[in-house]
Amino acid sequence: MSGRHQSPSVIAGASGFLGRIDPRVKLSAAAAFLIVNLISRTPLAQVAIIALMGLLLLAGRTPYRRRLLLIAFPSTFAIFVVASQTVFHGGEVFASLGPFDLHRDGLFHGLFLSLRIIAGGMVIVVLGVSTPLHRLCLAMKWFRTPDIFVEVVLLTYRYIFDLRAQLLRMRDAQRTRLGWSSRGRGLASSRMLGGSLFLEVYERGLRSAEAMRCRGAGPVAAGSLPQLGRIDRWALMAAAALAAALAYLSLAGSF
Amino acid sequence: MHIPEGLLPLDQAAGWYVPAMAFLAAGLAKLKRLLKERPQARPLVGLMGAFVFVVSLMPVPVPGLGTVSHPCGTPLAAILLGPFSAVALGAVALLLQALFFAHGGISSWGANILSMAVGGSFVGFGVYWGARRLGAGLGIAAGLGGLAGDLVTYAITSFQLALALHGHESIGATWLAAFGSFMPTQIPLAIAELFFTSGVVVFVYRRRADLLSGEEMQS
Amino acid sequence: MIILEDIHFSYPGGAAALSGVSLEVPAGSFLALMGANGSGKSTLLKHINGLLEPQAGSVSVAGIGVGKKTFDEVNGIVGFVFQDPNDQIFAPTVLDDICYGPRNQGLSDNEALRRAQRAAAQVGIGDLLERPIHHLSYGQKKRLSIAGVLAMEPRVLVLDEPTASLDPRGEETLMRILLGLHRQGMTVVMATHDVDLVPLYAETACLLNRGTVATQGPLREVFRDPGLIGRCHLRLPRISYLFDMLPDLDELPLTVGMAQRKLEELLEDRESVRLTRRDEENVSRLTIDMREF
Amino acid sequence: MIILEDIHFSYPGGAAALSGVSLEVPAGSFLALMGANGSGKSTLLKHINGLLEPQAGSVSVAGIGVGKKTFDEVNGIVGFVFQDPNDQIFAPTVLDDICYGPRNQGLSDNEALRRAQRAAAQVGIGDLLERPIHHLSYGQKKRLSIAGVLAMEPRVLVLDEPTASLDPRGEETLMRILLGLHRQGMTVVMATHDVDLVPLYAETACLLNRGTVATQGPLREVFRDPGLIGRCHLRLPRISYLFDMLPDLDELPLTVGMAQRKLEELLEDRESVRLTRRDEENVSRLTIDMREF
Ligand SMILES: Nc1ncnc2c1ncn2[C@@H]1O[C@H](COP(=O)(O)OP(=O)(O)OP(=O)(O)O)[C@@H](O)[C@H]1O
Ligand SMILES: Nc1ncnc2c1ncn2[C@@H]1O[C@H](COP(=O)(O)OP(=O)(O)OP(=O)(O)O)[C@@H](O)[C@H]1O
Ligand SMILES: [Mg+2]
Ligand SMILES: [Mg+2]
Repeated sequence: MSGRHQSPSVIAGASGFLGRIDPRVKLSAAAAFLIVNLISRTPLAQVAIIALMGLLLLAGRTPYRRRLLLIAFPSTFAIFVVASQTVFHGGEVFASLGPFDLHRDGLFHGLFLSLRIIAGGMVIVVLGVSTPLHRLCLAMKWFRTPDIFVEVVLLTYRYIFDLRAQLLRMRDAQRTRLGWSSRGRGLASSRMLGGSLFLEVYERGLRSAEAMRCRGAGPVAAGSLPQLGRIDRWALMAAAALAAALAYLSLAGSF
Repeated sequence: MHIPEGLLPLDQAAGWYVPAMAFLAAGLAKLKRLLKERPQARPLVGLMGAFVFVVSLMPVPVPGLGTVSHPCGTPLAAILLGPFSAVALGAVALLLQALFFAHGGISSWGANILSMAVGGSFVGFGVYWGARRLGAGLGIAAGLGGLAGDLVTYAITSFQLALALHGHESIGATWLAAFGSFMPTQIPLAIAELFFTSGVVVFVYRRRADLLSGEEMQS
Repeated sequence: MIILEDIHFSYPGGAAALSGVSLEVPAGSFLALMGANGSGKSTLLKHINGLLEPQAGSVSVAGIGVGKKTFDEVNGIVGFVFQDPNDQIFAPTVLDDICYGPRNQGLSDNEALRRAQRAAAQVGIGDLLERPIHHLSYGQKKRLSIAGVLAMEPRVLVLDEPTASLDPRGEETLMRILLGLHRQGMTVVMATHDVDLVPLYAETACLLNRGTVATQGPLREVFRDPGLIGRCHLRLPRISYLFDMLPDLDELPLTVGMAQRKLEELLEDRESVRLTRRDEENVSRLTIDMREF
Repeated sequence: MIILEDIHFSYPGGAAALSGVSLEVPAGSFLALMGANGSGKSTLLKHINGLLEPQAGSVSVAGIGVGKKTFDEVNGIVGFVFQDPNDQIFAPTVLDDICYGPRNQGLSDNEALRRAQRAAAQVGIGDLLERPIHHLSYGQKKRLSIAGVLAMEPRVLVLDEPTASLDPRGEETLMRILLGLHRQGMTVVMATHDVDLVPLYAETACLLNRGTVATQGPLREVFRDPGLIGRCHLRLPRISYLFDMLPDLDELPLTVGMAQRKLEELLEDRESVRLTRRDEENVSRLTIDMREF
């Protein structure tokens, strides 16, 4: 893993069709799909969710590679799950690999779980890509999430990018003075980096506290979402119907 | 490494949520009190949250492995900011990582809070505090805190994975297997966390002893 | 309107940052506060709105004694723009941030919104309202930080080195915004190092030197003593140095406009040199149009 | 010595920051890189020492191709001074910080110390070696950040807006340090907005406009096209605008020195105006002694 990550700021900007839907609707729909994903006993729901989310991602405007990168983590985990289930799950042995017996049930169960992981990951990716966090927070507030939590999330969000940029600048400064030219120096430099970052946090906190006092020191999580529009209601109904249908089909096991 | 969305069955996901939310509520109550007393400390809270987020994405060279990895950061945060605040901020960081990077998940959020935020913070801070009581130096105590917090995080994660994935095997055996299979990578990572945590705390102490001795930011 | 009387202030553990500063800023004036790095400019500005409280002496703004109790009242009158806009922006989007102050003043969401839109238009970021903060450039953040303060409708604007890190065009735009506000009656107090810029906009100036007032008054008078200015680690505007070689000059010009008039006088009876005083609309054959400059 | 060939670079997810920049900086020259906020100056500078890698094109320094593999080698040659010294200073004390680079170069403690003392003396902070860095003023931090780089004995110095937020005296001192190093043979590349300062020190200039080179070359030539400069959100030095009213001037002066010579020419046959060209030792009756200015 290298130090350079994709910048979250790139992902946070929303555009296109999904970006215009009310975040409350998207949050509810995402929750519904995540629950269906967890309770379904057949792979039908997962396959349907992956297909749907895939379509939504393709229709959106995030650059192509970024969309793929986002499901990299769930995908690696999915592979791990398939492998470990095949070995550990037990049941009928269909082959063996060195000291390990490979189990047929385990393989199927692992595949099923990995579908679930990818489907769940994609729901979250679609939600994250299409909704700026501050809008999501307004929706969370509407759903009666405690104010203090929303407040901390918003404040953290405000500073993540600044602090990350600062970290990268400071690390670049270390690199140009050869502070990362060997592993030992890198370790020593990383401590200076972490420490400097903490001191910066502290001092900037003091400076900003002054600035905040001048403007009243109230909560930043103010504001509210407008009423649902027509497109929002349609989207809500469509999502609800789809989730219900998937839940029914996958629970009834009639597939 | 956080547990991804979709891996835990619904009942287990919900089960992990219960204790996680209790700890989170305690941490939030702490922050709420801070903001009530000093409303202008809002930016500081946000910056600390961002600090936890950024530190857990910070590159740290791993001794022996020849790679660069990320520390959990929560033991460090707990030592610098106090364990309750570290839990709340860790939880926020986990949520944002899930939303931005699909790293972790929503239904697995509770489980991840419990392992990384709660386990890492409290065990890390506890070991640090205990070691200080026993007369260990600042660097050693902080390093041990980092090491313990890191290992505990993975022990809990392994247990959560074992519980979800054990199938026909016993939970204990799966847990050991999972924990054991993490070991070759996890031991060097924990050692990296040890050096990192110790180094940062000592560095902060050397540059601004007044900040570490000032108890105002501690738990 | 702003009256500082014999202010003393030391930071905890530090030497004195201000030792006996008295200053009077009449309503509607445009004051430049100048001085070397570390001379106490920022410290002085923070006394105007009560961010710091003097260890001796007193401050009053519009007749209100500045202190802990009157902090909110004073900050309704005085808008404070910090040097680094990143320190001053808290909310996740531009609109939220501009609304932050008005909301804390207890205004309704609608009224806050109306004011935010006006303030954003005033500083020229009316089209960025929905942007997340981290997508703004430095200059845009600077404007946002001013808009956030303007939306609170202050009568006094206090700015700490507002032009640092801006390019010439950005500097010019910002100064015109300030000049516009000043002409509408706003009192402007601005700390700065930029001696070439000050004579173009400010009416009065105050020079700080190690925590004391070296001199204050109308701009031309302040700039009359180059020795003093040098001791404050400042210098005259560059243009003044040009005319330094005319020893019998009674007053050195401080701006290009003044210098041009001087040059006209000197050359007036010369046949060989044709001077073109361009008309107001087309001041210069050099394309950036900065009137007095 | 520094050769950039057709560099293209975009930040992830952003628009192009550099689109096709070619630039050659001969060894021993003093180049000013100018351009508006966001025109790509910092991005370009970071290509010189490999902090950023071009998506197309190539960079070489002293014959070494800049890239991941040669990063350490190149950074032994190129000293990079960041705009904000706070980004660049980590160690608890001044001495520790200056020694950081030399130690990473693998030098012995003694040798690192020797170099640190020399570098500190060079920038005039030789008496602050034991200071904790959070007790330094901004100007002192700036000097420290340069000393930390000088101690690595680079052959090229790259600086990102080195004079921002310094007072005139500090600016002057810093620029003289750079000029001194330049005269000892160091190649200096400096990004800046300060158009009044550039003609006093730089020999060549490069103007960036939205990620492309608008023009480059010897300073006088670059400053010959006011239209272009305006489009880059810059302007000519203020002094030039004074002489703008003489329409038959073949070249506008860029510095006070040039303007004085011009004025002398204009006034040479006038009896009534006595000009004093002060001797080198006592250039000006205005006390700050800034030769050419
Ligand atoms: N928070 C602080 N703690 C201790 N000393 C301080 C603090 N802030 C400033 N000082 C000191 O007080 C003096 C005045 O500082 P101040 O920031 O007012 O200067 P300034 O004129 O604004 O300088 P600059 O042009 O660099 O912004 C300086 O000597 C400085 O070192
Ligand atoms: N880390 C980054 N991520 C994304 N975009 C960036 C980043 N840094 C700079 N940019 C963009 O790249 C362009 C060039 O930026 P750069 O910092 O090189 O400009 P600059 O000329 O140095 O400006 P300034 O005078 O403000 O320092 C700008 O449009 C800027 O918004
Ligand atoms: Mg200041
Ligand atoms: Mg730059």
